[in-house]
Amino acid sequence: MLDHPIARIENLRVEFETRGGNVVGVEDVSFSINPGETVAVVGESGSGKSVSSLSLMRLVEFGGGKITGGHLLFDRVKGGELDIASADQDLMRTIRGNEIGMIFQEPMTALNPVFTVGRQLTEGLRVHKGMSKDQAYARALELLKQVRIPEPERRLKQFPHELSGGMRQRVVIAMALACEPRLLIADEPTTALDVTIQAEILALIDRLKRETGTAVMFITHDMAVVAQMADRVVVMYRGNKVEEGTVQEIFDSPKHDYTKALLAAVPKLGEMTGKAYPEPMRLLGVDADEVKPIVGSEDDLLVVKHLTTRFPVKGGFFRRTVANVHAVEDVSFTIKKGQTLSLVGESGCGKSSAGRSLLRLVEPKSGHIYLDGKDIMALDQGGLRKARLDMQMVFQDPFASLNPQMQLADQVAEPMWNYGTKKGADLQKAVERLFDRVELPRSFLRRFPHELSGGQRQRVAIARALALNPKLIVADEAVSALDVSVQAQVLNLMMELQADLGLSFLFISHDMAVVERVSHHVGVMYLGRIVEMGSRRAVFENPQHPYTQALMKAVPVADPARRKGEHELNFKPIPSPIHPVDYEPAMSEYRKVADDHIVLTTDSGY
Amino acid sequence: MLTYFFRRLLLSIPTLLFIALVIFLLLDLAPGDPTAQLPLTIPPEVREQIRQSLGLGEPLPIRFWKWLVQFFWIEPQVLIDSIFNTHFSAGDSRVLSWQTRSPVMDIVIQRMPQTLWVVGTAYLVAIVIALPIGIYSAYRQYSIFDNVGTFVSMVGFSVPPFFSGVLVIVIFAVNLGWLPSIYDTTHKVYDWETFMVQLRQMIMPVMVLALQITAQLSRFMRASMLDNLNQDYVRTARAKGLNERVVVLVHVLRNSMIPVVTVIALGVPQIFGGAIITEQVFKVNGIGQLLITAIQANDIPMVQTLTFIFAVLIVLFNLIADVLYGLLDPRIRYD
Amino acid sequence: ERGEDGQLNIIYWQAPSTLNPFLSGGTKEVESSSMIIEPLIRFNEKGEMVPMLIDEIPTVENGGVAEDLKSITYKLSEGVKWSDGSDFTASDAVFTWKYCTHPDSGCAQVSYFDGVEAVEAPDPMTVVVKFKEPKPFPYTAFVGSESPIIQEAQFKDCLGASAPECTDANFGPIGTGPFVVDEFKPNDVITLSANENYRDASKPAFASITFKGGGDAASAARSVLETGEFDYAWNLQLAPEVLDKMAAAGKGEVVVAFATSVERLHLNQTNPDSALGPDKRSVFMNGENKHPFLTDPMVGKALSMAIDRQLLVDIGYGRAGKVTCNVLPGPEAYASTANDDCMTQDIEGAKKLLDDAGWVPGGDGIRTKDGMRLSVLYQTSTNAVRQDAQALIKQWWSELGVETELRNIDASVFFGGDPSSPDTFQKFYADIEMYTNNFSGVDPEAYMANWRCSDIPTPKSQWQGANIQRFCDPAYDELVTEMSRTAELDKRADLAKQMNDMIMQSYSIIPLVYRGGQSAHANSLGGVLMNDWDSELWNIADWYRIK
Amino acid sequence: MTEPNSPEDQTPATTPAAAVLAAPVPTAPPRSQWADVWSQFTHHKGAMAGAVVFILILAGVFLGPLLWQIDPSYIDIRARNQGPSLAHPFGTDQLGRDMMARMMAGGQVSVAVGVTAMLLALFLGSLVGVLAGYFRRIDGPLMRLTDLFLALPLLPLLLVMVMLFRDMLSKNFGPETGIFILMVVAIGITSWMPTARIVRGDVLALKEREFVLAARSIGTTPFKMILRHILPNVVSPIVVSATLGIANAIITESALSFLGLGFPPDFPTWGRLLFDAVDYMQQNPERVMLPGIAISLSVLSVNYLGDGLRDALDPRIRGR
Ligand SMILES: Nc1ncnc2c1ncn2[C@@H]1O[C@H](COP(=O)(O)OP(=O)(O)OP(=O)(O)O)[C@@H](O)[C@H]1O
Ligand SMILES: Nc1ncnc2c1ncn2[C@@H]1O[C@H](COP(=O)(O)OP(=O)(O)OP(=O)(O)O)[C@@H](O)[C@H]1O
Ligand SMILES: [Mg+2]
Ligand SMILES: [Mg+2]
Repeated sequence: MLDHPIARIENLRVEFETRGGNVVGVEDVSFSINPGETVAVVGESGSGKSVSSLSLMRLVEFGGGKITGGHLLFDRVKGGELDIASADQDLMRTIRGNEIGMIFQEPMTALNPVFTVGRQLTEGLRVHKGMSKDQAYARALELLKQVRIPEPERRLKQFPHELSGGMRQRVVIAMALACEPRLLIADEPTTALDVTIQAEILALIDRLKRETGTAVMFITHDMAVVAQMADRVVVMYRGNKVEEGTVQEIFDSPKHDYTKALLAAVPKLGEMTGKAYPEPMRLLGVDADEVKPIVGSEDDLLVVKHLTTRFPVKGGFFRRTVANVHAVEDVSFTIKKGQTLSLVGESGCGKSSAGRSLLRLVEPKSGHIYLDGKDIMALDQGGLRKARLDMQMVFQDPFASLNPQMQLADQVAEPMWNYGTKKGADLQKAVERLFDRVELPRSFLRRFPHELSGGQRQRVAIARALALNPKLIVADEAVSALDVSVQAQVLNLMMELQADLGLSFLFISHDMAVVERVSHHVGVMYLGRIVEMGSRRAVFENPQHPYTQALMKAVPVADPARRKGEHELNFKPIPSPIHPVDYEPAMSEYRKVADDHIVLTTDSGY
Repeated sequence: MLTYFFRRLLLSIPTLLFIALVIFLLLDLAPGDPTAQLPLTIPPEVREQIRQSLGLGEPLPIRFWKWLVQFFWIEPQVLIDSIFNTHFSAGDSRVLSWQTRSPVMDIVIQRMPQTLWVVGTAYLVAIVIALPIGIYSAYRQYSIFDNVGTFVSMVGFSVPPFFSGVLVIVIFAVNLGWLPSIYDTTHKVYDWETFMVQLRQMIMPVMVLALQITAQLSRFMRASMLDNLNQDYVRTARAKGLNERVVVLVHVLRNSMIPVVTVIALGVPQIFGGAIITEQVFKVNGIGQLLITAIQANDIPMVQTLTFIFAVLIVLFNLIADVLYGLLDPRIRYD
Repeated sequence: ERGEDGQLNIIYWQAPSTLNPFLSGGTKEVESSSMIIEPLIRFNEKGEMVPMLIDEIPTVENGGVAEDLKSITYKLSEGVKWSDGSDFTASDAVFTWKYCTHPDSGCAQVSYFDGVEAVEAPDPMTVVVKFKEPKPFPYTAFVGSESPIIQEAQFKDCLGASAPECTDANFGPIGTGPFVVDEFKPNDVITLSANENYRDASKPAFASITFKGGGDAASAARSVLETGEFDYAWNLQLAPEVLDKMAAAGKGEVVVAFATSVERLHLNQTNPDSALGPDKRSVFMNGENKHPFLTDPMVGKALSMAIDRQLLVDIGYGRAGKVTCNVLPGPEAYASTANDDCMTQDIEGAKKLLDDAGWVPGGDGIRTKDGMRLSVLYQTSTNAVRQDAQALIKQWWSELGVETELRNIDASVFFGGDPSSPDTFQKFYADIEMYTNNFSGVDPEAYMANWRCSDIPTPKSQWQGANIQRFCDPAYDELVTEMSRTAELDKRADLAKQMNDMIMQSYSIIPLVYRGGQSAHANSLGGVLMNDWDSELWNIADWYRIK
Repeated sequence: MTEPNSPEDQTPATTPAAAVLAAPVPTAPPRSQWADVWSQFTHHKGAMAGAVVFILILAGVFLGPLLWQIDPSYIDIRARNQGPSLAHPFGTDQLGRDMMARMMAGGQVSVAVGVTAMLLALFLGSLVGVLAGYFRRIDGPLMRLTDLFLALPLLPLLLVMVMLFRDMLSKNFGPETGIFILMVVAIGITSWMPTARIVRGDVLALKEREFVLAARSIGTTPFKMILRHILPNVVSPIVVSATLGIANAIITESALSFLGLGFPPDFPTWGRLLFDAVDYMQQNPERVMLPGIAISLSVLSVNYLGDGLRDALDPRIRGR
């Protein structure tokens, strides 16, 4: 390793001109990246990670930003050091994509939808390397092989939307690597992806780095990913660098309060090993002397039997149903009063559909749902409306699940208006108390959702769900979109409510570490079926189904000492859940492993 | 895609039949009388005879049925006959105009050239002007160019053609005497000189029409460009080190054109529909003028046929726009 | 020399839709076809008959008209040829009669054959028109451009219901006139060229004509008077000052001619009260159901006196209008002078008249009598000049103490005969209505017969009938009968004047403006003799280019 | 576990999280989205200019007659066809009526037609759009209806409406109001389709948003759902259509007047005044220019207004 850094950021300051005056995106950040090194930049949303990286590419200007201070020194192949902060755009164009490559967060939107993968891959090559069309295509093919995309020849001719998210992200990576850049900037390259795919992508970047010796600036807010990838870590907080150090230093002996708080908020897989019941997290600065486990009761609240939900796929000349999406297939489970059942699984496995089917927000095809003994499936619309008094939902996206045009108090009051459970001053008081309950200041009553942060919004959503005093809350990825620290707070809030009010949760998530933290019972879903279910302890400590085992392996652990290698990964692509109309899948049969631990024995598709 | 196309095509048949019926009922309900324009010296009994000879005595369903048969069965035969010199339609009565007592379709075909020339040229000119303006305005949003462009297109939007048309006639034809004020539909182009004559008589109507269309299209183009300029893939393209020109004119433009192309396709029926007011002002006796005179003369078969042809074109180009959308945007699949 | 003056450009802003005047009786069709097909007799600019395809006008004196007034015999000129070179014969005239009177043809000019028993061709050069009854004025069939002769050879398969299907013939009739059709684009443009077989070898002077349609009167006038793109523009109903201004450019001149058109007010003699219901509203019931006040001639007289007709002319018509106090203003021999005191406005006199008649102004200035308010609904067709006149008249009447509500109706509804529409002029669901009427040709017999009791429109007659104001006087009906039996022209004129005066003095019609045709031609165009009795293009064969 | 208490009876159990992690609490007074929109709007120069001009036009047209008290239909036959003068700042017409008074009277009608026709079109468009977007079952029929109206010719429709309803309307409302209602209805029901399409599109997208699902799960009935959740969120396209609708209606009215199908000649509107003045273009150019400019200026100002609103209502643009 050369000790001459490839890029040095010195006292970077970036401002954005907005209507409300100048906004400082990055205030004062300095760090450097050495050849062959992976520097992870971590911090919460809005802390300036992306802005720093875009500044290095001089792309902030296109978003309305301006570098108003500091230097960005980049060591060019030829010609020594260049201060990117003052270089002109023509020069930058020869550096971008050539000497510095960049991978973006959203694989879904980072590719131009109307050009083929091949075209987009070869563009940079032809510009920077002056290759002919054929040469460029040959190189593109090579790149696709390098990032291990199956059937690379075919992919070249495909459009981005024809690829899965993971494959798209691989294409983006191939694109960034096309000209063998000396510095690779990866801005949250895996945030939008499933754990299994995340694991593969991380392994891929790691391997490429090792093979090519490229320096990597890795931006993320996920401490577990940092632990997996980084050599050194830069922690950012509200536009400033607050701490820098090697991974070990940061994880073992964080210095800055913020870093400490951040690390304390990260749920680590395996933390709960040996504990029977979930317990709230110990957050830094919160004076919780004792964390009480949440026991719940042993009475059944919700019993679901053989629930099946299918979505018709229309097609053909007469728009008839030609096939069905088997979203939920013969699913049975029970939730006990005051306890949490979690459903985990990869994207598209039917978790949300199962949750929505419970409230009949999507109409299940068959099966039985008993809530407190009441047969939900047998209800008419009026009865169903009443039954929903006892079941509420909290959704994944706090930005989307609140009406942007309604005051928060009204949104929380709305369920009570609808059912007429409270009126007038009573209602007013109830809303205030709900705000207190979810720890939102009463000054927020008259505010609008866009004035709140994500975590605050999720609290509003929870308050709304609580308004009708339900017995069961279906939390569909309720914390997935939140920053770790906020996520921890919301999780604690939920657990606290459970302890205090005896609520039951159906907790839907793809994050194994979070699930481990909150659940009494866990169901692992794959392709619409539950492949393994049991008490959390049983499933996490003794996974039986091969899919569960693979899933556990893929989850990155927020501990630099427990890194995983690429060789451990072995994922099959998920088969399609679409089947012709006359297809009748077999019933699920389970093997009892222990008292409350079952494993699917029939074919799951895995 | 093909199934989609044919399914939509099939579905549009009942829609069109219904439209035909509605237009027919509307026109039938409409007050007015084909003999109203005749001099008062023609006595009422004669008027009544004229009405009878126009077929007005027959009950409504029969008239509608007759029209349907004539339009959908006989007229296509006439078309085939004229192309292949066959004689399918011999002896069948066609859709006759009440004003001219001649087949409506013949007149429509006769009127097509001037309408296509003038309105079509205006449309092309407008596209050629509007797209670059829209692209550049969006790229330099809120720049002077954008502001001026916005202002000009807004003005183009706001000045009704019956105002601007008369204004340019007074300026260029009457005061300056540069251009003819009356369009000559009999003019034929066969050499450079006659071409120049044609050009001169087309300048004013094309200018007035193109101003309007340009205004609309450039606004559209600008909005569409703005939508796409903020997309992530643009940043990706820039991160590849592509030239700004390539980024904008290849990556962004290609995406922005998708909605614009469909808007352009949706505007095509207007070309065939002619521009009622502009044609009137410049005496370009095209389809638009045909429609308005037919309405004024209560020439129901003519109005019915013309409006129905527009309806068909609108439905058809709606479909074409959808198909185009699917062709241009690989994400969209109709199946 | 034929064809030596090259190209002639004519603009008719309302374009002809066909060249067969039998299928569409509009003025534009009649005038455009008059260049191509001809009648036996035309009227000149003074309203006198001019022989066209005959050498002499038949009269009782020269034996052409039978003593019993039941037939008229035309001797065709020698050597007249159709434009295709074939001979023009009497059988063509016979055919024309058959063509137009065929029951299924819907011929617009069929009234020219009213009372015709048969048209015969005893030999190829003789046409005999036989009448069922004695016809004191027999010059109807084949007289005037509305009754031309078409070629039998061309139209023989186009009789009756198949008439509209002969598009080629209707769009390009073969004629005896000075021009032949090269191309006809309906409602757009006609190109014509000189008829090689025209009977006068030195005519026409122009080799070709472009006959353009479309646009509006102002742009047509402009193209002749200001830009000089066209040589002749027709029907320039424009405000006088607009036309004067254009004429001031010096490129052309405006010409006018008068015939029989009178813009008039009809005063409803029956009660149009909407409360009456369809069986009584505006229905003449033999003196029952009278209008509450308009049947009183004093009211009508006062209304008439309050009007400044000269101003109406100045504002709306200019040269193309004259003040008139008669509903029958011409030909000159028929025009009465008995009513000429209406020419000057006399509001004070009118007020006095009403005062004397017991109509006294109420609190709001509106005159009342026996609880009846002098309040009228005054309707006309939608047309800028008419609305100006309405506004002026309303103001004068309000000075008089008459309340006026104005209404205007789209012309195609107002003049359209739809019996189900409440807005037609025949139904007359108003107190007063205004429009122009005239008669074609020079003989007013049929026109004056309009105001017989039997011609009153009623629901029973599907509201047909020309006695719009519902005037009914047995004495008048007798005069009508008398005229139909009188052959001497002086006597006929006297009768017509008498009838005119009777109507004028009943004040059921208030004439306003004697209207003429107004056209413009380029200074370089010679030979134009503006004519309102016949087609304006009646002598186009004589037009030439001034060099 | 004891019987759970009602959630709001509980007091917060723990103190807030560590200060470093606390999300920044907004300190500014609460602002609705509309306040943001307004402030953005006021920063759009074109929009503000448009608004000012349009308000000036409105004021001139509706308040002007209080200052300029000549009766627009008073005929002063001695003062015909005069050019601008002190007594008649805009000149007079061929009957000597004061053009300034007529412009004001005409403006009142034109603007009133514009606004009411727009409101009608907006109402119909939003209704059809929301219903079609929200209730899948009637989506197809409603969209076919929209196609149908798109393909219908305006002019014959107008004539039919005149015949069918004029008598009834003028009996009930008087002849002038009658024709006014007719024009408004005619323009309104032939121009709601674009709004319907846009609104439908937006509603379809909104339906997929989670807050609609959330509202459903808390028992909101479809009617309340539309009122509380759907409509407020499609207001921005509706508002933009509104401004374009005014402009469109003003132009349509004047075009109809120009074709001789709109208001009758004795009823001044800008379009009518323009149409009547075209013949006098060379003698009294101001007679053409004034209504022409009035129409263009109103349409222009309203268009700018709409442009500004569109920017202000678009959250992506509003940030800047
Ligand atoms: N185009 C812009 N206009 C105005 N402010 C901006 C813009 N882009 C970023 N900012 C501001 O700059 C700050 C840093 O944003 P940045 O995108 O770097 O955050 P981040 O750390 O990447 O967050 P995330 O994890 O959400 O991606 C934020 O406060 C943001 O509001
Ligand atoms: N409304 C719908 N119509 C058709 N198919 C649907 C619909 N909703 C979901 N699906 C399909 O059903 C399957 C299960 O979807 P679901 O949303 O339940 O998955 P999930 O486990 O919640 O995934 P994620 O983690 O991405 O939220 C997927 O294949 C999805 O495409
Ligand atoms: Mg970021
Ligand atoms: Mg989901």
